[in-house]
Order: sequence, then C-alpha cells, then structure tokens
Amino acid sequence: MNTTAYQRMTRDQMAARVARDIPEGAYVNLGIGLPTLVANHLPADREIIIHSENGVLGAGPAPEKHLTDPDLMNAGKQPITLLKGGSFFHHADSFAMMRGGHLDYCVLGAFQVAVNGDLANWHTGGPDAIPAVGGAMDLAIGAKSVFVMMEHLTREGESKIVKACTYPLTGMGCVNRIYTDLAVIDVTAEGLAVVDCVPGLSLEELARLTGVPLRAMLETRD
Amino acid sequence: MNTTAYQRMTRDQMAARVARDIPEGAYVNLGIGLPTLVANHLPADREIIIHSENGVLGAGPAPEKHLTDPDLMNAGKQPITLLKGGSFFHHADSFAMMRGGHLDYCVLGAFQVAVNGDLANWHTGGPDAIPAVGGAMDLAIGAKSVFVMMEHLTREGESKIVKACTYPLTGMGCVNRIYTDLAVIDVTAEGLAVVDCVPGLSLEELARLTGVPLRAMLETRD
Amino acid sequence: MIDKIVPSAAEAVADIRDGATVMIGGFGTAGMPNALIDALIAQGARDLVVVNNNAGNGDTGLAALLKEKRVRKILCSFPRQVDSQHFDALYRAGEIELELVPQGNLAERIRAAGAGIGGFFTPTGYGTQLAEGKETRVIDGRHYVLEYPIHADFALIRADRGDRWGNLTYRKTARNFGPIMAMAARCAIAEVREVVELGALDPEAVVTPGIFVKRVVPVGSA
Amino acid sequence: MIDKIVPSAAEAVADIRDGATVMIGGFGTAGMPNALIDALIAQGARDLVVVNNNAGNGDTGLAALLKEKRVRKILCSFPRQVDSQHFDALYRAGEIELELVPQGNLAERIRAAGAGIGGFFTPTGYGTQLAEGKETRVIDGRHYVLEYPIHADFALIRADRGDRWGNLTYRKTARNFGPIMAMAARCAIAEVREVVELGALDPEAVVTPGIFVKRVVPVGSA
Repeated sequence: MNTTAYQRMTRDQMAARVARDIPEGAYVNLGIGLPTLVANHLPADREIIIHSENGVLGAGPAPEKHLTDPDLMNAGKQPITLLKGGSFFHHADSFAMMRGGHLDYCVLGAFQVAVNGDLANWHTGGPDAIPAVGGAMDLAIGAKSVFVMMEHLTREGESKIVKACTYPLTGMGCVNRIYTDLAVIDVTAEGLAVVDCVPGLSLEELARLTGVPLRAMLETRD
Repeated sequence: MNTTAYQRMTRDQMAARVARDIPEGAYVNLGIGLPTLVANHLPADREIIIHSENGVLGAGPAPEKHLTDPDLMNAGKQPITLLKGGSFFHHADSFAMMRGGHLDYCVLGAFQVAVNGDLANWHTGGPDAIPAVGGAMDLAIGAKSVFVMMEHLTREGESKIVKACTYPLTGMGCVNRIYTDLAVIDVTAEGLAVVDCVPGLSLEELARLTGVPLRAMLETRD
Repeated sequence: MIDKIVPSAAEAVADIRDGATVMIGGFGTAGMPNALIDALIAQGARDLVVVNNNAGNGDTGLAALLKEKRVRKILCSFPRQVDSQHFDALYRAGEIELELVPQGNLAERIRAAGAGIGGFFTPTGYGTQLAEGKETRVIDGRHYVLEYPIHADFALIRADRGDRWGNLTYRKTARNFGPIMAMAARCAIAEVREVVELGALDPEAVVTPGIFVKRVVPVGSA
Repeated sequence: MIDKIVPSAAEAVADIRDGATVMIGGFGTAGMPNALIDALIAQGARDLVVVNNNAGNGDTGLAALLKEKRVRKILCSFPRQVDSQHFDALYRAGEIELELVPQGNLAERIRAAGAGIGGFFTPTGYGTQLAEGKETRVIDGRHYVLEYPIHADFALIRADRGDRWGNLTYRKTARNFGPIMAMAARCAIAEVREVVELGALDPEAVVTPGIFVKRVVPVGSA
C-alpha cells in the first residue's frame, strides 16, 4: 500500500496532532481507546479540563500503581487522579454537560465517517456482535466540536472515510473534524476539506486512497 | 350564622387537628399561611421531616430573632432553623421531590374545594388581581396525600366546599382530605365523607351549611 | 491559566445587550445577586427578558431594575408579594409582559435548557389556566402537559465560595435557582462571598462545577 | 424515631419479589453494591428486570446474578466488556432480553422517573438504530426522540456515609448512578461504608437527601 515517499503517523503522533488543536481552558471528553492517548500530549503550559462521563471534571493522569483508587476511574475504567479544581457529580448531571452543549470538544474513535459528518463507531452490525453503545451517542450530539481520530484505512486498505456509512450510525452529521494517520480533514457544508496531511503525500494521492472528493482547506477559505 | 350549640375551631385547633394525622417519619410540605401553623402542633415525640420548596428538608422552628439568617428561610420567606439531619438542594431537585411523589403529605390553604377533589387556591380570577401561583400546582399534584386546611365558610357565609370550583383551578381531583373549622372531610370516589366534626354540630346541619351531599365516614367503610 | 475571576461586577455585566434574556437567581431575597443587578442597572441595557422566581421586593435589586422600566417581559412563578409594588404598577399599566409559570415547571424548564432536553411532559398545571392552549398527553393513565426549555443569554446568580475555574458552593436556601440557571445560560456570572484557591473546595461538595460558569465576581458578604 | 438503618444486607433485600425491576448502581465496579447483590443472589428472587450501566464484570456481583439465570431482562448502555462472559453467553443463547440505551438517555430516563416527568425529547440517538420506531419531533430546528421514564421497584446502590434519616454521601466516581436510581425506585436501599450520627453530614454536602432512601445498610469498605 505504502509505496510513495510518505510516512503514516504513529498513534502518538496522531494524538499530539489532536492535542495541538485544543486550546487553553477547553472542556474536553476523550473517548475510549485511541482518543485516550491525547491526554498524554496536552501541552503542560495549557490548562485543559478533562471530563469523564462517569462523573468527573478535572481528570488527571494515571496514578502510580500503588496509589490506584478503585473509586476513581475514567470512562474506560482506567485509574485516574483528580486535579486541583476537579469535581464529582452524578450521571444525570454528567450527561447534562454533554447533551446541553457545555463540552467544547470530544474526541471519538470511529469505524467510519461519511462526507456529511455521519459517524459510525458503536456497532459493526454483525449478526454475532453484542452491541454496546455507552456514551458515544451522547458525545456525538453533545460537544460543540466533535473530533474523530482513527486510522485512515482499514487493515484491508479500505477508506474509513466514506460516501455513506455502511455500519449503524452513532449520530447524524455530527463530526466536525477527522484526524487520521494521513491527514486532518474538516467536514464542511461544501464537503471534506484537507487541513493538512503527512509530508510527501499529495492531495491527489490522498483523494485516491480516500475514494471521496477532497479539497485543500485554503482554496475554500473566504 | 352561629346559632346552634357548637363552637368553630380556632386556627390553632385546626392546626392541631391536622398535626394529629401526620405520622412519625412523614415527609411534609406546609403551604404558606394557615398550614404553616401546623408546624407548631406536631407532637414532640414524633420525628416528622418538613420540606420547604426553596430547597430544604428538615426545616425547624423559627430561630430567636437575633439568630435570624437571611439565607435560611422557608417558602413563606420566614426565618427557620435546620434540624440535625437536614439538607439543602437546588430548585429542580426540590420540585422533583414533589412531582416525583416523594412527599407523603402536603397541607395547602384553599379558596374552594369541589366534591371531586378539584382545588382552587391560587387566583381569584378577578380582573384587577395579579396572579401568582408559586409551588401550589406542583404540590397539588405531587404529594401522596394532599390535605386542604381552610375555614368552612367565606366571610359572607358561603361554603368553600362546592359542587364545582368557580375560581381558576390549581389542580384537578387532587385533594384527599379537607380540614375546616367545622369538620374533617375525606374526598372519596363516592363523594365527600365526614370523618369528624366539632361537638354539637349535626351532620344534617353541616350538610346544610356546606350545600353539597355529605355522608358520615363510618356508614361507608367496608 | 484559566482565570474566571472578574474583579468588578460592572466589568462582569458589561456585554449584556439590549433585548437579552437574563436569568436572575434568588427566592425572595435569599440568593439574590444584588451586586450584579446593581451593575446591570448602572450599565443601561434595556428591553430585557428576565427569569426569576419573583418580581422584585421593595425598592432594590430586581425591583429597582423593573422600576427603571428596563424589563420588557418577566417569567416567574410568584410576582405578587407585599412589597412588589413596582411590578404591580407596571403590570396594571400594561407596561410589562408576564409569563406566569408554576414554580416546579419553571425550575424544570430551566434545567431542561441546561441539560439539552427539547421538551418534557409534566403533570403540573394540567387542567388549569396555566396550561391553556398547551399540548397535553395521557401517559400510563396520567395527564401531562408539554413544556419547553427556557434558555438564557446570561444568568446572574449569587454563590458562597468560588474558585478561578468557576466551581461554586452555595449557602443554605440561597442555593435555590443558582445551579440550574448557571446550566441554562450561555454565560453564567456568579457573585460570590469569597474567592478561594483552586483545590480549596471539596470536590465532593462542589455544587456547580466550573463548566457551567464563565465569570466569578468577589463581592463579600451581602 | 426515624431509623432507616438495617443491620444486614439479607434483611434489607428480603422483600424483593420475583419479577421485580431492580436498579443496580455502579459504573464498572465503582459504586457497585456488592453486599446487596450477594444478598439478592442468596435471597433467590428470579425473573428480575435489572437496570445497570453494564452487564456484569468477571464472576462476582451482577455477573454472578446473571450466571444464576435470575435476570429476565437487562436495560444497560454497555454490556460488552472484556470480562462480561456470563452476559455474553446468556445473550448468545437467547436467554436474556437486552434493552440497549445510550448512557445519557439511560441516566435521564432514570432521573425522569424520580422527578415525575412523563417523557422527554432528547437529541441523543436520533437517526440511529436505537431510536427506530420511536416518536420523533423537530423542536427549534433540532431533531429529538421521545423517551420515557424508567421506574423501578428497588434500587440497590453503594454510598460512602449514611445516617438514620437516609442521607447519603458518595466517594469519587462511585457516585455515578446512585443518586438518580435512589430517586427512581419505590424502595431505595443503600449499602454504606459507614453509618454516622444524625447531624454529622454537612447539610450543604449531602448528595442524596434521605427522602429518597428507605434503608441504609452498613457494610464497611468494599
């Protein structure tokens, strides 16, 4: 697949790229899996407040192992710490923060994102798959900006950015920006716009891999 | 009016009569005005928890004047104290307690109660009257038992217990029991049933004064 | 560094525009943000829509704002009080619009706005004048009225202690509408008795997490 | 004297009947009321409907209740976990009914039950499989799905400290569903780490006021 002169970003490079776009003072929810890595790359000189759906604002990094507290976990059930200024609240209040539009950003993993911003990330729809949705649908419709973070291509080399999702939807038209190991792409009313991509990868090659129309961001800025 | 050999109850006697019916452990909201007096007559050997709509459970008696705290008031804006075991909460939680059916009793004043339990206590409907409803409609539909406490007759000698309310309604079919200065009357599916009345007042005389069918409670007990 | 502390009430309310919807905390005088209201009076915005439980007491605070004819419309549950003379005069003269809302519906509509709920079925008010013309529905044999959220541009509230992240605690029954109004407004401004260091508030006892608060103004004791 | 303290978990759950709807607190293992669940397993009630965020972890607690085939139906948001083998097996064998609910809708439906709301319009899940067949509506240009409350006969929750009036505090992210489940159940039973004297809990920091709680069982640290 990878015959041209570009390097795909590592997972940590992707996380660092996402982290760069999160400003001081933002309230952010990081989804389970790949998005969790973003926390490790937030610049130390920015105060950013991490929300976890299970009732905490101001989630801090994992504690040293011997300080793990089974009552202090994130949504992925990983041990966390609480920053000064953090707070605890119950589930209805926690999801009021999402649904009510109080979170500035959420970062979600995805199976597929469609050109219109439709998101599929909760269920493969396979007949033997046990469905589980968690807070994904609430985050998808709730945060002011919904970032998706995923590999650009499946293991089989198919684009996860698609004309229309074939997996069951998490939310309709909800994605604002897509971070992949190849590029950063905005979902706009006029279609997908490439913000940047890895060195050595041309827009033409990216569009060919992706299989849907892409344009460069600058061309469409007014 | 008062030519026969009975005495109307005083306001304090009425309050004591209501208080007698409130059991240990009950959660109770006392409306503004006459019902507030009930607090003074709750037996000291019963723990009864007073709810006030402005966000307090475990409201205690008024403090000595020099200990008044402007941040600790009841719904009538009168200074109160907080009992051990009391708690504070916000308005949405306070009304969830009512609407969600968590209060055992509320005691409300009234302009009129109809034979079907309709309650009118918030607005005379007069053209120059400024309407104000407060929490009355929430209490009317919320408490498990809704007690009304009022004089039996208006100053003009008309019964406040009526076939149908002529004043605007607070709630439909919501009243369970009526305490007046003449009698205690239950609202039942078969009509009004007199639980007890002041000594010397016959059921016939009470029915005549009230102007709607009344029957004695015992006759209808099955 | 996140710093929501604003040194003066005047600065905190400077961007409230003519025509804005402004929620004002307080039940009677408890929790009334007097410093913010005084600053709003001095600031000059007019044609305001105000949401408060009452319609002003005496000659200060909200009553003074009304007296200055700066309020086009008020949503409240209990305008009529012994000392609501300024509202009464405006209302009788047809110079202010009143939307009278049962107190629990007022609280729940405010909470719904903060929680991203589009509407809800409430039993309160069913069959009364205050539900006239509203959609109704029978659910599980009970009658309900459909009510919609109340959103606001600004919320002016009074809290007890606050920190630079905007976390708040309240004092006794002065809590009342503060927490839900903070959720429902695009910009919540809290005057506080005392600003404390980040981390000084017990994370278990924070009542309003900072995510709901944009500005914190230290004003000392009321 | 009000005394909601029940000395043993066995006594506290003795009246849970076959077919009961039982809410069980906890997000993963944090806040899981293990002592109450073990007592429910020993008690023998079957054909239960369980409401929990997950569908059991490992071999203990809720997973053990499932393994015993005592649960007819489960409402949850995230059944599939690395260690949800007992649920997975039952589900694949068609021996348990699953109602999958987005986590925020689950929380809000539970809260609605406790708050006496008959139904509400939520944006979460609109346009997805999980809203199929449900009533939808456009309100102010946004799409919503109508969701109904989830009531329960019993709630089994874990809190940190409790008193004889049933007031509760929680510990960190173990708070999660506890406060709203307590509101939504006819009979809420809390296991607590520690029972304290009435008045020992700060009234400003009580998270679940005793009005929502019927029984408090001291079980010590988890």
